[in-house]
Amino acid sequence: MRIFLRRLKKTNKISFISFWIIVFLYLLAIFADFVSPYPYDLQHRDYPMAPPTKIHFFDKEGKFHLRPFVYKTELVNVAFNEYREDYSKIYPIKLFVKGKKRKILGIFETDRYLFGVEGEGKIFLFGTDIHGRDIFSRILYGARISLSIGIIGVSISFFLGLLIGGISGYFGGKVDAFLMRIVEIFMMFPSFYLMLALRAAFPINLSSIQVYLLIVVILSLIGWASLARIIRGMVLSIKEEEYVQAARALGIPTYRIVLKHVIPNTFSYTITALTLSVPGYILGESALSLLGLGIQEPYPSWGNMLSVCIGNLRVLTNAPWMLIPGFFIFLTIICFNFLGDGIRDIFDPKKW
Amino acid sequence: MNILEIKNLEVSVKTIDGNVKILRDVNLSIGENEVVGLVGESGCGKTMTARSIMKLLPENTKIDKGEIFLQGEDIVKKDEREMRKIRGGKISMIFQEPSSYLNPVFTVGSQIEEAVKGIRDKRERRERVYKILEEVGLDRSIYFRYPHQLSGGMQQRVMIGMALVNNPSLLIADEPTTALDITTAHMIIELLKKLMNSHRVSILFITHDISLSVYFSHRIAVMYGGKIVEISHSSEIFKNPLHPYTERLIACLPERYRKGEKIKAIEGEVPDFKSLPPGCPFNPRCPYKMKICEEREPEERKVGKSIVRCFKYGNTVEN
Amino acid sequence: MEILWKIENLKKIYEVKSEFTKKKVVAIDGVSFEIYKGETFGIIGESGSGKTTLGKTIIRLIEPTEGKIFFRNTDISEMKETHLRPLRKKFQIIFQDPYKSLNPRINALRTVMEGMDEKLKMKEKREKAEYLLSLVGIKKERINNFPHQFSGGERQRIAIARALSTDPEFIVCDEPTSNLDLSIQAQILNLFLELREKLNLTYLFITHDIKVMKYISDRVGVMYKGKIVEIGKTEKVINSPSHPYTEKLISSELKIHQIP
Amino acid sequence: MRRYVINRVLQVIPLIFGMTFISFLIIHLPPGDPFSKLQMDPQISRETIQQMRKLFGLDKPVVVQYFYWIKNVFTFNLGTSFSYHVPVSFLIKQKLKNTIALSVFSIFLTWFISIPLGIFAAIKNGKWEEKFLSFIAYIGISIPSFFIAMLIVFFVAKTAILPIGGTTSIFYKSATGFEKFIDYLKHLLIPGISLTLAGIGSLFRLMKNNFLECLNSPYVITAKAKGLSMSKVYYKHTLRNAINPMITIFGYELSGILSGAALVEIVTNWPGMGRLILEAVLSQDFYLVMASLLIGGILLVTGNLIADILIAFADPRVRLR
Repeated sequence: MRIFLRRLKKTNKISFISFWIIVFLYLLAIFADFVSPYPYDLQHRDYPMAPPTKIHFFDKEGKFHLRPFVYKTELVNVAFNEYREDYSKIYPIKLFVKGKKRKILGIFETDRYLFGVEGEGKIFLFGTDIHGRDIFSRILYGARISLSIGIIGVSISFFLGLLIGGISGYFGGKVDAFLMRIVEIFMMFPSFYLMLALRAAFPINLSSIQVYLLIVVILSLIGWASLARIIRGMVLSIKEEEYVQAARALGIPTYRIVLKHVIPNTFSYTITALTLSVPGYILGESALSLLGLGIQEPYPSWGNMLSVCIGNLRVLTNAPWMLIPGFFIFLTIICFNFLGDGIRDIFDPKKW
Repeated sequence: MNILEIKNLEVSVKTIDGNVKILRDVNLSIGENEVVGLVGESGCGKTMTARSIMKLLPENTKIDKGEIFLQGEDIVKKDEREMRKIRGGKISMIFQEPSSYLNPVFTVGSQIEEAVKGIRDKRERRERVYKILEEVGLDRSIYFRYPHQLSGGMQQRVMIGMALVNNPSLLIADEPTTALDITTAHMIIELLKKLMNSHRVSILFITHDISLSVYFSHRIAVMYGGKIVEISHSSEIFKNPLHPYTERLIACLPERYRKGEKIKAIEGEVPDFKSLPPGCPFNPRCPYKMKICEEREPEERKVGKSIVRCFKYGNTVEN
Repeated sequence: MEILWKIENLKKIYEVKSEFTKKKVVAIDGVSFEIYKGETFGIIGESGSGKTTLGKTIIRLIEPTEGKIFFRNTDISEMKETHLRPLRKKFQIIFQDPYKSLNPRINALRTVMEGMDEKLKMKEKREKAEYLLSLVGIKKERINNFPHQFSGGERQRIAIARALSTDPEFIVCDEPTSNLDLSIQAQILNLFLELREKLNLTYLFITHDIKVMKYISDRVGVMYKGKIVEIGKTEKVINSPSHPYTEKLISSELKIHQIP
Repeated sequence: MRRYVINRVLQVIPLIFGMTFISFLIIHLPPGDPFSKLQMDPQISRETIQQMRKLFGLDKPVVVQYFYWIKNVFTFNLGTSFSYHVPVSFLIKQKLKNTIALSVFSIFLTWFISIPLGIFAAIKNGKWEEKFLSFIAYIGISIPSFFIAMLIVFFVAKTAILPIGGTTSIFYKSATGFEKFIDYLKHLLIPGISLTLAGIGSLFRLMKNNFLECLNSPYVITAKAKGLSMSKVYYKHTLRNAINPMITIFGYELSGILSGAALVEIVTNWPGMGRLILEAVLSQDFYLVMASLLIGGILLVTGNLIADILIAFADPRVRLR
């Protein structure tokens, strides 16, 4: 791993940075209970569609405070969604602030959050949604869905693809012809149509866990085909490599040839392909949730947080911070894309 | 007058580890209607020499020093526009693998035709192509064929036709027969011989095959480690090789041994440009190595009609 | 003389599928010959003549379409792979391109150890591999290096050591020197001859180079369009060829190369 | 050449047959009969169910049902929509037109922009122009198409320069033919531009890489050795070879375009297949889902077929085997 990172740093700086951003995002998702100032479903009734809270260093008199603080805000005009700051009292932002008891990852119980303000003041880093829920907190909890589905979905597709592509490529003949026809048929459906059709086969209203599993299954069913085809192609060409023929000539059994000569030589490609296909799964989940077919309210996912913006021009124009989850989707995807390219560079002997 | 005269040519390539010299102090001349063979093992700088003459060096590679006189004019100084006129005009080039050096999506006729210079009229151009096709031994109908429809030998004939269509004074042939079967290679060499006389063109014949070079060229230049270590007449080189490398290279030819007799092989491997030894590049593999060979690079000296770089022939230059 | 291999009417026909049409390509068209123990039998031919296919088919790296292959009087042409596997140790192959014939992820030592007898202990395997690598001229301090750290000639040496690791009697040499420089070719040819003496090997030596052929092989078969058109003692075939194709081949070679 | 085209067209038949099977299978695979629920739905008339039962063999085993469906599919009877109470084929015909218009519009725009940019970047390889464009392309590839559409809708809503949603304005009925066309085009702009922006990045990158690869190939050295001008080297020898793989890639990209189009349609309220299939899924309108999936697949197959035939025209190695 350390060698991997050192090489990444040397060959491709942006990928190296992307790698650490991804790690950071995953850490945020894991410790969402601790980092987020509010629970994901806590509705601040008095603050619907509140804009991001302004963080101040200077008070009304122009006095500098080392500790940043916020003012309390108040909704003054419902029609135009106008908020006004109340300058009478300052609420300093504190680290490890005390709050309601929560369990981090369902294990460690704590009543301290990473940051927050005490008393009447509220801090909404990214504003609130129409129900007055803190978007920042919801993004952190939503990251758990969006980021985990990418990894789990890719793993399942990869397993299917490696198995089916490997069998198809190594054994060839009728097995290959049959499997590849199926792959072709799957690849000839536009993936979005296939995704919706697969979703249609199941009831619309399902519990959160059921939906989560369903999304993973659907995305894997869509993704396996192209991976299988690529791996088959690689296996076919590696099978013809002279070092594989030499291994056969040495009398090495087939399973050991596959394990020691064929599969390891697909890795440089598959690891790259894997990284580059994570975005597809994140996108798939967001799209399903966006359309109301995925993760259901009140639980947040980056996709369903955006769904309020569809066909709702009033929300969109008055509270553009509702689009922030979209930027997180973008950030994650671009980081995975950079990382994938970096990994490809590492494995490319020409770039050394 | 010499068609081509290369003087003190130095070429280097930029790599991650800094500049690496790949040609050092190359001196070579080619007379009128002469074939000069440039012989050496892979990675000795043959192709780079050819590309320098065309000024078609790969990226990051550049001429550091030296002059290349083409009929008295130094082409190192010429800019890209002037070079465009020279390429395909006065100098042209053929390559090792005709299949990849021909563009797969155009007919071979049109590829020859676009090389034609100085003729504006379309019909005349076409006639010119037909004529050159006949000269290289191909039927007119080949004009409308695509490269993949031709055999390797025919493709090389097309390349030769394309190179000679403007009656150049110098043809650079970079291993033109290496990728071909022996029977085809023989026909291509015979064709080149014939055309050399009818077109009065000089040829720089690059090959790793020293006996082929002896068969085809008048003089032979042997390269090693980015330098020309010996230039001799081809009738001399087998009889009386001067440089130890030439001598040992000839000794590596299996045809000079009886069946099963041990070949007097050269020990070791051709050095990488990045790790050339100090002094004479051949010194680690040389059976006649002296102390001075590791200290200093030998200068060119004349021995009879030949030129050689080796301290065996004295360590001072007498001229 | 003892007959090691007897090939009878061997055929290999490929079916090339393109869209809905099937085209048949005859790579080997009914070839019969014998290889004697201890000799070097040469196959010469131009590209596309089927010589490499023939070399690989004999040792069943390519399945024959028709014909019989006897190795020491056992017909291996239809033997099941599981039965064939122990026999495979007796015949090995060395490929043309040393850059493709070694697995880039396995180091030199393990490359040579891989095919050895399962009964050997790890330490014995290691010692044997080290011995074989030193036999072919790879220095001990480099045996843990990976293929990309070796030059073409060195890689070919490792491939030879790998072929020797199963104590074979017979090796198919598929143009083993045609991708190498002249000075390296000389070293490798010397190595082949040395090993033949030392280990009592029989070679099937495939090449397109008549000079190499003349130097190394005792008998030679000339291949043309999937058939062996002429077979005989090397000197006889070269000095007085009887088939017109052989004659053309030899005369081209003689004209441009000086064969003393 | 003719044989190649005929063969290629014939290959499509088993493929489409397989697709009908998969379409059917997906809907019928999960346990439980989706149609039993329908009978309890008061919205659906007895007659519709009776009629469909006869036509599609709803009370028969699943395999038999498939053959009923297939038989009907080949007579262009795709069944009746439960929620709209009209033939599915009627609904699809209406929406398909808009989806095709959107896809074709954005494909043309995407190619028109990304091909020249790709060539430019390849020629400037390593210089700041290339680095800048490549970075922008990275961003383009990484922004989800629906998010681009949202940002554009947000921008347009703020500035109100274009109509949002639908295909026509209120005055459509009274407009002349040309005005109608312009109006349609104006409505097409938001989804069209969204989809284009989502597609440019990857196409640009492919073109750049193809062009670079061709620039480094031996035949370009030959062209230079002939003394041809740089414009001939670039725009004749390199471009012709760099474009060929792009045609093949077009087939692959089409899947992404259709999927992207569907999402963009939903976000920008463009009445195409995307909206149709979403509504069908939400209302569990099975015949509509099956038919939409099949039609989407057929669109893609057709696109690939066209690409394959085009490549045969462009590349003599395919044409003259």
